[in-house]
Amino acid sequence: MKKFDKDRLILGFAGPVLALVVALVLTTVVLLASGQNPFEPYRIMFESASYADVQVLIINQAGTYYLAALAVAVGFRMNLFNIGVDGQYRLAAMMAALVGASVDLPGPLHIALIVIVAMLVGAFWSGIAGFLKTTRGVSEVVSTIMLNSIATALVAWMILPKNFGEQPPGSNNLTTGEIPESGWFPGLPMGDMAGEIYGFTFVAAGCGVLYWFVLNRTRFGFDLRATGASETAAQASGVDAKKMILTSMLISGAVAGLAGMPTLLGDTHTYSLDFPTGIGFTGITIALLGRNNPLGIALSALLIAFLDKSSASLDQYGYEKEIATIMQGLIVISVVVSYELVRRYGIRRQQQKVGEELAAGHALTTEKEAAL
Amino acid sequence: MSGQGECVINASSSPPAVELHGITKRFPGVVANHDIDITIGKGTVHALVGENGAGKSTLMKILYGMQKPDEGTIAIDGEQVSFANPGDAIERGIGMVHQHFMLADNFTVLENVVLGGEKLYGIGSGARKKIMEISDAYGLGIRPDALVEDLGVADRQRVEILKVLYRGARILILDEPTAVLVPQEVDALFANLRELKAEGLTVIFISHKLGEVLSVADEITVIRRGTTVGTADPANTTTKQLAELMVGSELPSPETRESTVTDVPMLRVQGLELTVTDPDGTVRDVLAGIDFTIHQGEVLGIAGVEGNGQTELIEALMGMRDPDAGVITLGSDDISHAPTRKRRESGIGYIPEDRHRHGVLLNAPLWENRILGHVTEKPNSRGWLLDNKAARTDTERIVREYDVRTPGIDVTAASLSGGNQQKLIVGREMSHAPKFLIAAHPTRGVDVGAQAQIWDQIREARREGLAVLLISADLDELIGLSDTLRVMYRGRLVADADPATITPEELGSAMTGAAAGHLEGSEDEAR
Amino acid sequence: MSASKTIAARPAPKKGKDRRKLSLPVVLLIIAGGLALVSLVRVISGANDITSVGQVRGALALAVPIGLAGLGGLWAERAGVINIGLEGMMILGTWFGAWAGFQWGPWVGVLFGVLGGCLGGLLHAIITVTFGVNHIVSGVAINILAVGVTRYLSNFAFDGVQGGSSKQSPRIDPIDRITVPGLSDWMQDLQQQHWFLISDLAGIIGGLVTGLSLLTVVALLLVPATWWILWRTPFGLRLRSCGESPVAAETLGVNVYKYKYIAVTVSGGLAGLGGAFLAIVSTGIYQEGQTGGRGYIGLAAMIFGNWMPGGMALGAGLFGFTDSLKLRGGAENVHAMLLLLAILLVIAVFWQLYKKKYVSAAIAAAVSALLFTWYFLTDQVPSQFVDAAPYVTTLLVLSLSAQRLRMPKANGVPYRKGEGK
Amino acid sequence: GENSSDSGSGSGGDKAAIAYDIGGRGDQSFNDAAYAGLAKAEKDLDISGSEAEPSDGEGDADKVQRLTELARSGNNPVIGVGFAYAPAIKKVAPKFPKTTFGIIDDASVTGDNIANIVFNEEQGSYLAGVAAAKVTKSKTVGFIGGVETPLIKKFEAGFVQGVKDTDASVNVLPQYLTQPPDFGGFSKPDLGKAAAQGQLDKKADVIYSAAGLAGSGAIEAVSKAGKWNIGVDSDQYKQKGLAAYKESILTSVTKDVEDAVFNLIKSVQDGKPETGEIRYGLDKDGVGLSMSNPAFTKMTDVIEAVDKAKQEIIDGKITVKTAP
Ligand SMILES: Nc1ncnc2c1ncn2[C@@H]1O[C@H](COP(=O)(O)OP(=O)(O)OP(=O)(O)O)[C@@H](O)[C@H]1O
Ligand SMILES: Nc1ncnc2c1ncn2[C@@H]1O[C@H](COP(=O)(O)OP(=O)(O)OP(=O)(O)O)[C@@H](O)[C@H]1O
Ligand SMILES: [Mg+2]
Ligand SMILES: [Mg+2]
Repeated sequence: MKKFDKDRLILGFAGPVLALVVALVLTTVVLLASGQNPFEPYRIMFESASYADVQVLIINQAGTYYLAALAVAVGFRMNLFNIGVDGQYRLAAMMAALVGASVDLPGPLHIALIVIVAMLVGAFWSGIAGFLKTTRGVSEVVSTIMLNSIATALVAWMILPKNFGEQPPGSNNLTTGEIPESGWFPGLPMGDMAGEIYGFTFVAAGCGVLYWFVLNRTRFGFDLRATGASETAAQASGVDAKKMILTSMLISGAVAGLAGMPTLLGDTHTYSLDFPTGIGFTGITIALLGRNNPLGIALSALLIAFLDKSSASLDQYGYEKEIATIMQGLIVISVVVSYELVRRYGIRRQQQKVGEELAAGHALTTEKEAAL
Repeated sequence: MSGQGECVINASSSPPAVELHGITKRFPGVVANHDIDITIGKGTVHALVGENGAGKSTLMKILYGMQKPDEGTIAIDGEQVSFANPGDAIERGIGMVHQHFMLADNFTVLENVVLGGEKLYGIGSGARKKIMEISDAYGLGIRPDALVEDLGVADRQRVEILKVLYRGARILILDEPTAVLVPQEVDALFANLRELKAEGLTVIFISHKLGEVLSVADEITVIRRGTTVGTADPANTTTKQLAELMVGSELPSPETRESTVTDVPMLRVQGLELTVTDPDGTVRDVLAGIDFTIHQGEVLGIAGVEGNGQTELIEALMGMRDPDAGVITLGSDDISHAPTRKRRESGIGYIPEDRHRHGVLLNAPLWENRILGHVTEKPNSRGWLLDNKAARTDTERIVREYDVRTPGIDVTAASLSGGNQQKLIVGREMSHAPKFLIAAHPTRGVDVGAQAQIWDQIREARREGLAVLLISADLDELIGLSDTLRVMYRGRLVADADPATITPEELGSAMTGAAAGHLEGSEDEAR
Repeated sequence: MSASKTIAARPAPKKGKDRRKLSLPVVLLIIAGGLALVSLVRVISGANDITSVGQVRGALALAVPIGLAGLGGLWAERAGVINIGLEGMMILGTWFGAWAGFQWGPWVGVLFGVLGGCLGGLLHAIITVTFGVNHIVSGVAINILAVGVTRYLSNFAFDGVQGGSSKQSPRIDPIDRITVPGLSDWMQDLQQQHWFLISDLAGIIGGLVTGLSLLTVVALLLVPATWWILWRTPFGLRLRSCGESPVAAETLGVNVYKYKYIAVTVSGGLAGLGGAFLAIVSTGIYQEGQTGGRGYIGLAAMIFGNWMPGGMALGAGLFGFTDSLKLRGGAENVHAMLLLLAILLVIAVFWQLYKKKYVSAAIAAAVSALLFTWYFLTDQVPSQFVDAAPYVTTLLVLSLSAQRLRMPKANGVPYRKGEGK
Repeated sequence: GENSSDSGSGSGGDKAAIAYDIGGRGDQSFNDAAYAGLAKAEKDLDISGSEAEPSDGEGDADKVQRLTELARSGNNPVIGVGFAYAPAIKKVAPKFPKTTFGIIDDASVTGDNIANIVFNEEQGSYLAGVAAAKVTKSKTVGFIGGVETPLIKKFEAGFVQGVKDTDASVNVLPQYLTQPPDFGGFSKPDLGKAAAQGQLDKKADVIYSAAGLAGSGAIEAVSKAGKWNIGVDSDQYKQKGLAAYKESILTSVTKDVEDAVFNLIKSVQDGKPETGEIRYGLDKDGVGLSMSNPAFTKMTDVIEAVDKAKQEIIDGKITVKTAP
């Protein structure tokens, strides 16, 4: 096996690189076909990404995406498709903001309280789907889609001034009230114009490490992966599959609950009608693109955040910024297709090698035994 | 031989039904077939034997157009052919019953049969009529509108055969058709085969049960490590010789030599009841009044046609189902409602009947499969953390000691042949010094060499005081290995027998419900 | 003592045969019972709109796009390909439908909508079938791509055209609508009598024969047509076999790739038709963001309906019905539904008691009591909760009904020719 | 398409920019009106304008970045269209003290270089209510709001009050299409259609829809039923996309974002930048009822009542509520 390692490394890189090239070529074709300058948009995007403030924006956004994608990935690892991350993080952020705004505690405690509330709410919301799946067999795909919309309604109701929200004087917005400064998560200042990197971005990175550690180094993680790989085999091995489904749904929801925290604790300090939406769905893309692997997810989150932010100013230069969306779709497709092609190519190569060796007179068994 | 090529068929010297010449097929890391030559005469039953992974199924898939050979030629009735897909092979009158059922569970028998052959008799009443016609002609007893998932294995096997006959195949490939059948069913199948042969059909037959092979085949080809190593004439070959040809060693026997049964009870089951509720609300008993005790050093064999509650019994013992009544005692602990993990930790080993569903994670590497089921035990973990390094080292030991044929411990379980997967499972379960072992079909689909190893391991552990519950469809194995035999029928233990005196035929008839009570005079059941 | 001397005459441990099918009379009975209950609630609450002709018409109009997406999902998943890209294919349908529709008339629009959807389906087929990529990844990517492409193209195709903008197409001529002359009026009158059951029935029939767009008729017919094609023709048998056991199909000479391609392309076409319906019939224009997640809802309706056309239609109908209910004076209508729910739960209580499941019975009773209290203490439901009605209803129906969902066995499982066991 | 470029095309060299709200240019309402103001300024004041669109579901940080970039490249004023820009402007404005920041529909953030452009939507809606109450024969009128936000509730509040003050026996049916942050209620015309149909079935014969593009569905349904529509934001009688239904559009409640934007740009160019709250009400014709449908202007008693109410609001005799 050892001797294939270098090849494997090359092949491992060949995939993504091939994919990016193909995606760029296709995007260029689209630009050409619509009669636009095929290179200028890239230049604008890279130039825009060279500004410190855009870089900070990219990193902050990637942190948020990373958490959402981790939440999705926990589910995927169990063969659960949590489409509900979106509803979970919105509801969690809203409740956490409410609680955060209504108490005044010393700094770390205040932040901890907010974060814990967010995790609990997220877990509660996904837990409904988990509960329905384990007790009533309701597909989590359906229930989480429904719960997303129900979360929207619930948030809309709770944020009404007559319930828990407030309408700042002179504003047409509704908010949950501002969290006192003790509940703000300090960020890393990057200079006057650039703004600061949310402190929670580092927490997100920590979550990635934790995710890796739990999945690969703990008994629980093994059980979780086993259940995802084969529910029946896991059950026979002593895993309580139902409990596992519920647990991983709860974890997924708790992590989803964190997805709103970078923004809430680092920037807005309140939940309002214009709190970012749709992050849960982007999280699905990123988790899939990163193949549920913590490092892969991190790279994907950065990539998608880069495309998002660096394309934001395209329209000011007369280019349609939808081109970045097209590019995103093309990248996702070509990356996964190339993974597959590279995998098959690897297999063919291996096959060839074995054939050659055989032709050279080595018996199959020696090949096998040598590998031991 | 291929020089015979050009396709003029003389009535006088009719060409062989199938000629395979120089077939080579490579898979990643494995050469499944290497320069294989086989000629099969018309109207004969030709058996193919060989170890697990010898390349039998691959060869047949090539003949059936499912896989393309890397090299070599195929001639049917003297005419050279090249099949792009099974459709082409079917058109040439080839039919194949696969080693694993090729049935859509959620389809009716009728749908499964007509699929792909809709042009023959339509998909409605015409087809139903034809199916009944064939079913009656061969006594298959097929119900066209039954859902396949509701059928037992024997019925499924018959559906598979009917699928082939429905298409009017002249050349039948049967890949291990008897692995899941009881003797009576095997006899019925063989009767059918002889009938088919009399009608001029050619049958290619694969089996690990050499006795069967000798009884039904006209000619035998032995394959070893992907290539033909010889042919045998069943009339003057013994199973022993055949086995030697296959593996270069003696035919193993499951015979238990000396009794090691002690009178220390290891597992005691009293009044076990299990019911299931169907989606429509009806409650059925699947296990009723199950009582038995297994002592240290004892192998209790349970005979029975599949689907009579064996699976449920195993699952109740493993804690995968919660019994409605009854007590299960392991040693001195009541484990009736203990979770599976606790049972495994307290010393129950489990060789599942369906290894792909319950035994391995197909897409996980071998060393992770070694952890499966014993994640809380040493050497796999320390406290809450996994000990991957120790697990890997121990996997290497298992691979060595249990002769698992694999290029390494990082390959996925799926890339091992079934027999080797089984050896890994046995090795894993034995590595935790079980007090009580559930062995369900421990050698199903496993070649003779591996069979012997597995039997040896069970015997050895038994000598050291292991209690074993053995469930098997292979009655020779059951009789040979067990100290005590019980027969399960419709969720109850209806009969018991002494393995020393009972014959497979007698046991077989008890399994169909024809006999009950104690099957032989001598009452030496250890209770 | 253990070995009994007689063979117990217990039912065979094999599974029963008749457990799957609800016979037609039973289904009709359930529907009639449901209708009677709704009617009762209507009479008690006075929310006469819940079975009015307009309500049923509205429900139908809102259900059709969801149903078409669901039908699309059904085709793909019956052939073993998960299609989470329905949303994207629907978006393509709205865009292409409107683009061709405003220039060459609505029917050409419908055709292009279908073709647009097919394009998405074909792409999904190439990625999943030929390249063997994870179906969900591919679907998600198609959703992104469809959004990007349509928005991008709008800048060139609609911006600057009379009545259009970069977000919206010019108006498309409407498709003819049919009303069954005498029947429609008669039903309308009957419905307005507000009689128990009769008026409700009249409302439903009236809703189905009044101002029906021809495309709605087509969409409705597609449900039985799908059933017939998939369950009564050799083509359908082969297609479904690819979703249940592609390897078995392969061994019988079925070209699995071909059927998967066809199925997924048709799937896209149906979702595209749903999009075209939205653009041409529901609204008369393309509007960015118009599909608004209906592809996902369609997917949910399909799972709700157990991968069967009838069940899927029922699911889509449920969404359409509750959606329409909430849009047509939700506060009052949905308030009436509280009562319905409470009564349903009472029935559930008795059922659970009969089944001796006391805990579930107690829970159901408690929730029911809560609902009754809520109903009698208020006369409106906050509009925010009204909005959630379709989703809550679906969740409730799913969790209260016995779950025997069964997806095609090989759905989502990658398949490569010649690699089967 | 090709719109403004980065380099100033006007000889004047002054630059102004608007940053759009969700929907962006082409929404045929709010954002388009703002664009019209910019375009007018480009033409009349010889300035060069820039536009920037938001992406779906973005956060404050993106808006901060967008405004910063627009300000940094020398645009003055920089106008955020929509209340969602409030937190961003609060952060950016102090960093560019020489640049004027305009924000539409928000008066909560204040600063020396911030101009808060707000409208008395409720006043225009009040007049619509008066007209509706006068015109209805069935004594039932409908209100359709796109998304249930405080802003749209202002429309509802004014309308209901106008109806009730005119004829207390008239019943108002309010209906919202979606809840925030699901802004589909502004972009799904079929929802508007279903809601309008429901109100028509309940005998409503005048329906006021404040639902952005979803309103076109309502207008279609109402027009087919031969009843009256009241449009919103711009004069929908003149809107090309709705030409087929114009006869049924009795009037529209207008909100003059165009002039508001233009005025702000002009004030900056004139060297006297507007700052603080700039309120556009009936008095300044910032909101009002359109009078382009001859069928409406012919209803003299209705017009009379509307004019009277308008005067009373301007005179402060009537105060219109901003929340129902
Ligand atoms: N599709 C495949 N991909 C990779 N390897 C394969 C594939 N099919 C078979 N093999 C390998 O080829 C070898 C021969 O397998 P084959 O199934 O022909 O054995 P067999 O003689 O039928 O064994 P058994 O008696 O267990 O059925 C095995 O090592 C097997 O692992
Ligand atoms: N696509 C594949 N890639 C890798 N290995 C494969 C593939 N398909 C089949 N195999 C392996 O090749 C072997 C050939 O299949 P086959 O079913 O003949 O094996 P087997 O030894 O008879 O297994 P069993 O005893 O479980 O029936 C199996 O072990 C299977 O796991
Ligand atoms: Mg085989
Ligand atoms: Mg085998």
